Amino acid sequence: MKKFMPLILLIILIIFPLVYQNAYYQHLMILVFIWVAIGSGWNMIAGFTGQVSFGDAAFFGTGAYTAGLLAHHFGISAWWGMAFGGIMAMAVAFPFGWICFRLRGAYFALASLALNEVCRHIATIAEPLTQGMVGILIMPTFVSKIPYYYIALALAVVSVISVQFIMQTKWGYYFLSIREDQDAAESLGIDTHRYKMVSLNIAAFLTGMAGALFMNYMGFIDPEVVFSLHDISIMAILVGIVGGVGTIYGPAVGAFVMVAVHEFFRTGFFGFFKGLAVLTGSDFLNIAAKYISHAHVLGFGILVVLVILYLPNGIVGDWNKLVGKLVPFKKKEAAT
Amino acid sequence: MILFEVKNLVKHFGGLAAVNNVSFQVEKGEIFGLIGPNGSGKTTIFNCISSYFPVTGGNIYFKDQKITGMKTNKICKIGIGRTFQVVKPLGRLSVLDNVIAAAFSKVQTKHEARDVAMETMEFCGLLHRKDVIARSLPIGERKRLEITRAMATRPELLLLDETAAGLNPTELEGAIDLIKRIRDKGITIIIVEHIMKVIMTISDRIHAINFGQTIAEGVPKEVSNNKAVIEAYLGEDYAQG
Amino acid sequence: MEVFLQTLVAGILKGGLYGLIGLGMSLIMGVMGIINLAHGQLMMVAMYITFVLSHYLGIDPYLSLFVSMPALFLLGVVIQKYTLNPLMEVDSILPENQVLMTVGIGMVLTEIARFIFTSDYKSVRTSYSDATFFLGEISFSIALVIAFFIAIGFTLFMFWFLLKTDIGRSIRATAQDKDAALLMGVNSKRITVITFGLGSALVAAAGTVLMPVYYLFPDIGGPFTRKAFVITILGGLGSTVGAIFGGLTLGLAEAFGATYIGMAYDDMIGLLIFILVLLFLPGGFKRLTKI
Amino acid sequence: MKKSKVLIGLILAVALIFSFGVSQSIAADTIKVGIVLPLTGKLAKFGEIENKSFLMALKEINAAGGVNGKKIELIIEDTTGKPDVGRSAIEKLISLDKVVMLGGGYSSSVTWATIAVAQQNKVPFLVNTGSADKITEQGWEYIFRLNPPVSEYPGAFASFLETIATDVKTVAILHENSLFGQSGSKKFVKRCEALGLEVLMKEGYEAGAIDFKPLLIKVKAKKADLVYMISYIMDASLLMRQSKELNLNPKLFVGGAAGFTLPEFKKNAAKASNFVYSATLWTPSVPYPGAQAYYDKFVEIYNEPTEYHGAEAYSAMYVIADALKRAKSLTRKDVRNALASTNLITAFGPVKFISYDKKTNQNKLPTFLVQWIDGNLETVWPKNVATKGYIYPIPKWSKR
Repeated sequence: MKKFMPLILLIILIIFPLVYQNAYYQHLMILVFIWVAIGSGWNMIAGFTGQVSFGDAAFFGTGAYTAGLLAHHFGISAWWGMAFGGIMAMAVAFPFGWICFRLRGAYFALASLALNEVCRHIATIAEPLTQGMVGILIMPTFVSKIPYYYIALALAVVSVISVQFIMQTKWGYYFLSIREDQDAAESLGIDTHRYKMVSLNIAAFLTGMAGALFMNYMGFIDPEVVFSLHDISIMAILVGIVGGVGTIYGPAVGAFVMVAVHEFFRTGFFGFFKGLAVLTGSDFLNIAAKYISHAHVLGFGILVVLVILYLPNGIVGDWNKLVGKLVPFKKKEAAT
Repeated sequence: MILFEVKNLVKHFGGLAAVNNVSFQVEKGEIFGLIGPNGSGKTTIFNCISSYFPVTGGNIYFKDQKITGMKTNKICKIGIGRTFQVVKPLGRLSVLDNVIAAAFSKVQTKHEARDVAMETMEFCGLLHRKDVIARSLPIGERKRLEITRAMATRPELLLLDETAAGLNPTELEGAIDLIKRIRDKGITIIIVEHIMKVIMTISDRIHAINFGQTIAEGVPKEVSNNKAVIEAYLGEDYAQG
Repeated sequence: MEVFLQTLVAGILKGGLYGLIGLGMSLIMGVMGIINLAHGQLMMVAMYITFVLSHYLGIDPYLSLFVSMPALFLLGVVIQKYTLNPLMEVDSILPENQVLMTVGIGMVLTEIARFIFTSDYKSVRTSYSDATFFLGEISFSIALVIAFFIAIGFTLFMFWFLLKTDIGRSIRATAQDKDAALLMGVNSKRITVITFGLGSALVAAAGTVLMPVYYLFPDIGGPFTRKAFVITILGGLGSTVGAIFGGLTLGLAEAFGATYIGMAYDDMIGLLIFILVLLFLPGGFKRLTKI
Repeated sequence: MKKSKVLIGLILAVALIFSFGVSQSIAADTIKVGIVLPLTGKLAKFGEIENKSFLMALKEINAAGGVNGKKIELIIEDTTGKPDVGRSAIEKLISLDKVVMLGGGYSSSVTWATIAVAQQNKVPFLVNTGSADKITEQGWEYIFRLNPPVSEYPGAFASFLETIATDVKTVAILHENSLFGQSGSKKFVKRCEALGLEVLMKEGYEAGAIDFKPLLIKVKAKKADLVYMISYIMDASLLMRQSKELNLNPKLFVGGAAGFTLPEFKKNAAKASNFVYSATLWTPSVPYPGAQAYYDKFVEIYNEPTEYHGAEAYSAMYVIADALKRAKSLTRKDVRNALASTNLITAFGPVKFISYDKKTNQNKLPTFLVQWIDGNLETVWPKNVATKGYIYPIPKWSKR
């Protein structure tokens, strides 16, 4: 059973758009898949290698801009960006890692945050190249969501599987060793600087691909969208820690939860409260609905604080702990 | 044949000389003891050898090759393994994974690495603990894990930093036995140790230092009778009396 | 020449204020070894306190220092005691959990502010808000000059505090070596709590003195957090004198960058300096001055 | 075991979402129109003004009998001011709520990202605030714009320069690095070239700077006759205050719409705001029927002032209702055709979607030049609608 669960889930995800032809849910699932790729990348460098990056947006944005600029300046299909976006993100990650992996721990986190901001400024200022804040618009290739759905699903699956594969190899063991103890890792013959670079570049590649897909799918980017510290870099961290740091399926769970939570709050639980307010005619519920939709970032913030305090290893990492706390809920779940 | 040599090693921290002009040579296949009171610079010498920080002066040779300033991981690759006085297990990994990570330094595939790891664990007597998470091991076994991990990198020279400290008598016997068996495999060992019983029984030669300077070198018997050594360990009064 | 001098003055005055912002961060980073990514948000809270006092009670911003600083001290204490300290015992893969926690706290503070005050811009207008005096052709904003001297005053006070008082010495000891300090009988948990409180109070002072010349909205914290860590890295962790020099350097670099390169590069200059310092002068100015 | 539980949880959560989605359709016999606005986040202030104006107009329309006997239902979605979120919102409106047409958008970047979806799905979209020129330059037949593009904002100001301020020869342009600022400043450079003015400098800045003095010192050193600024409220206030501090005395300070016409600007810049000119699209005093009435009614209902964004939204609602009324059937295509033949006078001005230059389905409106005179925002140009005489050149700081 356990062995086949991912496969069963995959099959469900494959038939989902065919059965349930609602573009809105397909859209949300596409976002989830993009976040799975970003989250897997972040998890690679932070969760498995222990180098917390606050600058994933730098790679995401580079990927997105690569795709966008190819289409904008050369008229090449932005789908080429899927390949080049990952590579360009690595081209940013390589010199950055080479220089900044001399720094340890929190300093690396700060440096990556600085990289994020520097990239955003460059994209804003270099108007002739990037159009500045005007942004880049390309017409999406497909009207239907279904092609995007499958491409995004493929990207997500590839990310998860490649992370799973890498973690079974020498690289994976080396990443974990670096995370656990850099000195010990060095003494075991691990070139920590080099393998941190490898990990960062894998992360950058996955994130860059996700960025390129984002460009293709959204059709519009500007520096504040793709190089956003809060909406991309911090969100990537949230996907990672909510799902489970250093777990293979953590980012998938985290991506799902975060996109769902985001959309729940944005729409006031899909108009649930508003609907209730209309049905019952209650002013109180109406006001509550308004506040809930206003509080969506607050909800995020509180979620972060609670997760770090009580589920430091995320939903997947602390699953048993979580289940232990919610025993009555678990029984109900089993019943349904 | 001389496998390893330290020549005029000097290490300063700020203005303080932690190691001052220490030289010694290690023969292939011997167990070479390094002794000295607390803070005399033994661990600093180890850290200089494995290049955790740059040396201030002097040179280190391994198999006639100068290895001074070589990167730490490179030093492991050329065949010098080490353990840490304060053990550094890869805490969240299982014992097996700890050893596999080390085994990768000489082999490439997971399959081979696993084989090497299993073999090494068996040799070191840690096989029955392979699925235990490293940080939940008791101190004795953590020390043993250090040795196992170092052994899995297939070293020619093994630096053991106080591997016997904190062990109970049974574990101590086991450790001594293990060290001897490692020597019997043809691996040269430099051992830093506090417990005289251990070092006197297993060392072929001993080098004693105090305040970062050499005070004696010779076979265990000579060193244990050396006045300067007794002085360093027990104070001047004892030596004179 | 006028352009040069005016830029110099602008840089120095802004730099003094930056120094005050960086000082609190520097203490926190020095003692706890963590980056406080909620620093700017704490400043924002102090600014709202100043705004409320001025707007509803008509209290002068400089007087409200006596409210905003203690209030932020308490807030800092609460944050450290109930959210950051418990993390020391939580087992987690990421050592940066505390940093992530500060991100979360920053978000919560920002959103609470938005909840209460909405996203509207607020400002405090005083008679001296845009008062100036001229030395030759060079104009000095009175409010910024006052802010500058308050910043210098606090720096000197902190310098004295860290050097001469028991708590100060404990803080320095903890900053240098947590374990050693513990052995010497320093209650390191208490020290971290006090330090976070002090750091918050200092940035509250910065926010309050900035209020007459600037404005306020809930998202204002982020850029200041970034500036604060740049200053701290520049100055060296836990160094008071370093923080003021870091602040001045950043202020001058931004001002001259804006004048001679372009205002759009304002932020980027700071970040580039930050990366350069991390790489070529790790330890910041502290390494040069040794204080 | 562990993983499988995670996955079961996942599946349950999916099911949960769908159940919400289904329970959501509480539709009666109404015409659904989707509006996207930034109701939270940094732009919430203006999103809220537009939201209130939309609702105010909706109430009036529905009270007057709705559209051909049916009531209009507005489904207002929050974009949080971010293009990607805006896109989520528009997807939901089109495929889940099945709205017949769309409106709102607010910022150019959100509008830009959302109209592409509308066009692809062939849902008519009436833009009422997004001002980037390219929005109507794509030849997209489902996209209509009520407000003039940013390049036309300084239209009235240009004629002012040609007829009154003829001694202005040199220009300094300062703009925030936003879509509005970057594209507006570029267009203004072109306009200056056409007018034969020399642009001495054009510089962007990141919104939120503490100190604009380095920038203003340069302007002062270059002795520009005209300082043209595209800034948001608080940057605008700081720019003016610091200009005063530096004793910077050009012949004209002009704001390119955005922050310079808002009451907060006056409040914050205080005395420094006096005599500052600004281009604008609308003030309550414009000569259109219903303009002043809209303003008064808004103030009466919500007890706060409104401004041109609100007027845009209010009028957009009337244009939407008008199109729905004239549509042959309530299909998206017929509504689009009805929208294309709009000819309506609104509080924001006459609305007629035409094609000119590269633009299609664009409403062409005159703009106005306003000036802060002794704390009041007065329309000073064109002359025929002026509420007060202009003051030119601006008096030096020392002589006020």
